[in-house]
Amino acid sequence: MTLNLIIEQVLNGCQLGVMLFMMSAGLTLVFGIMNLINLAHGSLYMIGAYVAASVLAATGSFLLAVLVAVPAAAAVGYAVDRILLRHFYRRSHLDQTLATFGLILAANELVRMIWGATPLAMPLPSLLAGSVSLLPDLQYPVFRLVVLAVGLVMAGVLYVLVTHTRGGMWVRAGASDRTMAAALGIDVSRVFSVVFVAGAALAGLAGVMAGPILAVQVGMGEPILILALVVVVVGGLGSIRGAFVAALLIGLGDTFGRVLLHPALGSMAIYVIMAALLALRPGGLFPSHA
Amino acid sequence: MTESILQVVGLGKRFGGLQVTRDLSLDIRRHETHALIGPNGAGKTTFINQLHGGILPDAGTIRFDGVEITREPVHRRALLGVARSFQITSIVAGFTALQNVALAVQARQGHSFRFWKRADDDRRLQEPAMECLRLVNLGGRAQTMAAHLSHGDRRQLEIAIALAMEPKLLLLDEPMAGMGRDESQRLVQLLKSLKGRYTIVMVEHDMDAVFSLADRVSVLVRGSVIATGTPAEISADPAVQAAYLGHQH
Amino acid sequence: MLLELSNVQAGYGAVRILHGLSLRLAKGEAVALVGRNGMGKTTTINTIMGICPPRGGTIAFDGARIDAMPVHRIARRGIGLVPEGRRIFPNLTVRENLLMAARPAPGRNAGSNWSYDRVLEVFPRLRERLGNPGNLLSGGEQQMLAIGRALVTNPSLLILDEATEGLAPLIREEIWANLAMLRSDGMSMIVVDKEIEAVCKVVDRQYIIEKGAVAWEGRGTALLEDEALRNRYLSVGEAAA
Amino acid sequence: MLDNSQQTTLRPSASWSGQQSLRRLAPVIILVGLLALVPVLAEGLEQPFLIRVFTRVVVFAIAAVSLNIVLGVAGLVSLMHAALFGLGGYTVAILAEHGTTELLVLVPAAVLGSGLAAAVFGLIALRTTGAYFIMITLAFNQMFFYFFVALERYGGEEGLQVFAPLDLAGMALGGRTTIFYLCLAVLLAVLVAGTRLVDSRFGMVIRAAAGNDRRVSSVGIAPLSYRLAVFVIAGAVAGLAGALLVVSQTFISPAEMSWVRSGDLIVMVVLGGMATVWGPALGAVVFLLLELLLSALTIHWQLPFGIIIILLVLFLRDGLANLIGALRSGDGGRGHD
Repeated sequence: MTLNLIIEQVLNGCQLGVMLFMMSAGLTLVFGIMNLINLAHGSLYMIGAYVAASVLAATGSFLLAVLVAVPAAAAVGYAVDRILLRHFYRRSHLDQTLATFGLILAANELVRMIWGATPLAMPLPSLLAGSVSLLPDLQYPVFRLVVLAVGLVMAGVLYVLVTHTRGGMWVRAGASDRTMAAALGIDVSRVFSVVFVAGAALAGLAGVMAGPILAVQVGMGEPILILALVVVVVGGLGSIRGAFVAALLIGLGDTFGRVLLHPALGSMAIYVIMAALLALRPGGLFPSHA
Repeated sequence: MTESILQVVGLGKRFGGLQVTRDLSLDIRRHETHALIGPNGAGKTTFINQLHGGILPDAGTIRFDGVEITREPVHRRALLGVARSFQITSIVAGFTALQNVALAVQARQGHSFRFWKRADDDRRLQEPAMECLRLVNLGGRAQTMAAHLSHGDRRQLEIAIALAMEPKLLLLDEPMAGMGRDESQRLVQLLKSLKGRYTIVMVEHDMDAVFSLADRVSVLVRGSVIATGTPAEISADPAVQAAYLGHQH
Repeated sequence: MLLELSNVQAGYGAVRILHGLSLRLAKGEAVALVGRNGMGKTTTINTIMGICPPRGGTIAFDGARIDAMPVHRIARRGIGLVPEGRRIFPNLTVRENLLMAARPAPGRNAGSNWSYDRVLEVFPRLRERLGNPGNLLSGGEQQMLAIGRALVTNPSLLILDEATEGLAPLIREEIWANLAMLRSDGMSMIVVDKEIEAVCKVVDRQYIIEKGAVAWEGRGTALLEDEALRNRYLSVGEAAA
Repeated sequence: MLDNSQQTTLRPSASWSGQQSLRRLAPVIILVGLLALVPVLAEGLEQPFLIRVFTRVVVFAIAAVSLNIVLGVAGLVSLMHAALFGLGGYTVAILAEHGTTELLVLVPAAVLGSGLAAAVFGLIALRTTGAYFIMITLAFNQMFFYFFVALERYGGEEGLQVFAPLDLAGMALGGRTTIFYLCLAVLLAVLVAGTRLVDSRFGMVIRAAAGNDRRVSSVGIAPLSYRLAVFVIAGAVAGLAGALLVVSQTFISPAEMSWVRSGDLIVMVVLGGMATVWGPALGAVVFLLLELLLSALTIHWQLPFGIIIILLVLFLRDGLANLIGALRSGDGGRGHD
């Protein structure tokens, strides 16, 4: 393995990592505060990608695609939470799993009805389509660098929001002791709604970013959802910091697993990482509920 | 009567910045009824949990009936003869009263890897279980779902479960909590009938109950025992009154 | 009346704890709830806060019924809680524990001006631990933080549940001094505590809670002078009944 | 005093209370008896494809009943049951590919393989609880899925066809009717054994641990070893069902072990009702027939199907078996709390 190949794969791994982080940030916070398992989080990713592909096809503007798709995913997230999920906050994990499972089936079929069964293409504008030369012999696609940058910026923004704002303090306080936070005047369910919608927007953004790299197709949300769940479990439910570390770990593990091993065995590598970590620390890397 | 069955030496436990148990030492004599009292947050339930195995201490040792059990898991201590009732009643709500007790009987009889014979028809389980229910005056409620028992009956059921384990040591964490006057009195009568046959360590706030049941009383304040003695000695102890009523010294 | 509970019933699951409890508190007044453990003092407080909503009776605060309100709205009407066990957020620093709760007083109580800085002036120990996560504080520090955290919400009523419990004697004295200072400032308070002598110095009236109802109420030093009363409801020893 | 034996079908562990053996087995006998009429009806209506359809129904009923031992009795929400099911199927298909055609070898191998996999992965997954357990079993399920997708030697994503005719005790396996009755006999055996299991001492421990783990360890039983045992038993039976799937349709593909299939199995269990051993078998029948019916009506059948699942969780949480029981005892539909 040459140095260039290693650098390229590290970049690929980090890029997958930040995508996973955008997916798992919402999942882990929603679980941490409301104890809600939302398997349909991947559907918001899918919706982001489809809306972006449509806008891009109609206008040719990638920026416009982002500006429409992200609020669209957030709006769908808001509607789903208000109409359906709020009935499940206090239900068992089994009920939550089943209801969001039904939601995935319905969402996939709706998307198929609206956009058809054939995958959509998301051609990149020329500005983002090319490659740049990072080192003399290392060409790297511009768009992948953009994804990496966007992911890191989002992680940074989220970090500042969660650790340095009052809203972020409310989120963390609500995640560790809901009742006490409420007794200090915090409307925990409103804080949760905001977190849920923000998580939906991030999932939508991840979908837009994934569109040009992977195919935009029905069911695209599920593989990434399962990777995001692995990230959440490894990082520790409810922990943003854990999600970030675990997302990079899983992103790099998956990428290098595929390169170094047989691709199929490579995609199993992350599960081995997960199993090994949980055997040592059943609560994940950074458990938020002590 | 003076042989000790439980020796606790130098027990310590910290949660983050909080020292909940500090250098706690206590001897419990075989067949005595020993009450633990003290203000809230003194570490009484934590101490019971450490005896029971749900919380492991950071320091110190616990010896029970000649065996060191400081780091043994809950189920192993149960098999050695440590039984307990919980501050918030802990029973299997979906089982009948009888099934709840039968579970303890079958644990006592060895492993439960028996897959075919119906447990409800098994006389080796049902008869001893029924016996324990009668002992706590729940014989008539044997087939009632535990979820449908009154609060007082549930607390008695919990004691029946403990008795079915044929324990050497009964740990009772606030057995009177949440009970009306009649229910409390029934339970005191029940515990009186057990007194002397079992070693009992009880945490209790109901002073009537403590003073009518306990042979000895220990007072826990801020994670340590500040006094141990007969009920009369304890109620005359100025340090104890200070801990309760806040007389300044 | 600032707060009025009338014939309140409450409990958890199948267990009934409060059996028709009534009490009242005027603006600027402080009362103590005393009684043995397990008699319903903390449940009374949880019921006022809406944490354990009442099943019967009414609760009025500052002219409005609050017995069906969600917890955060009750708090926002101007009740600051220092809960039993302190319940500091372990994953927030001392600074964050204070900042997350800070807000200006609700309209009616506009005179109050507890800020982050003022709390640190009153509790200088906290200033040294600002960056520490809540779970690494000692018991006394946690208690001061819990009081400070309730104060920065600028409440018109402060409720303290066992604020001195489990603390070393010197720290307890410090807490009592802080409460006396708040009283001289005119803060309305409900104080649950076992230290009868100390609590009587801080409050105007006392209620003895016994088996989920008020068994006795009185003012000033009546409770301290009546030994039979104390023996019956409070002390370690066999009850006269 | 009320008769409590009929009153308490509210919680998973609540309803296994003392009824007589025969009475408990009555629904099993009725259900299996009705299914036994299927080949007769199919011949009579000249719709032989119905036998094939119902063979699949019976196979999934076995899988659903085994999942319910984990889900309804032990209270563990496992999303890796399809993997154990598919593993059993692949064991048969791969051994057949290499020339082994004797069912008396193939089926035990499948049972053993799935049981072993359940033991290894159960040991890791059972270290966690609650939501962690759900997510971990989901991830493990996908691990198996990707493994077989990648196994191109055995068909990869396309799946693996069994070409060799299979034998039972040296004799050629008969037509589809014989295979149907073979599967039905296995279902009957699994239902009877399952009923005994939940009423046994072992079942008592499992049910108690689902309701109150702390109580179980406090009386001196370590719940983990019992949970692992139940996970292995259910996994082995899932492997058996997977083996029968391949025997009946001579084909297996990774699609049968995707996490969506695990979700389907959970829906079957909940639809039928977790509170009885036979409920999930009924759930499998209704689920697969509903799928068939909806897909005949519209190509977009997954939309109404997804909505039905959501409505099921919202309004029929105790399942069909409980609904039937409630109607029979004149109790009306009791909600759950």
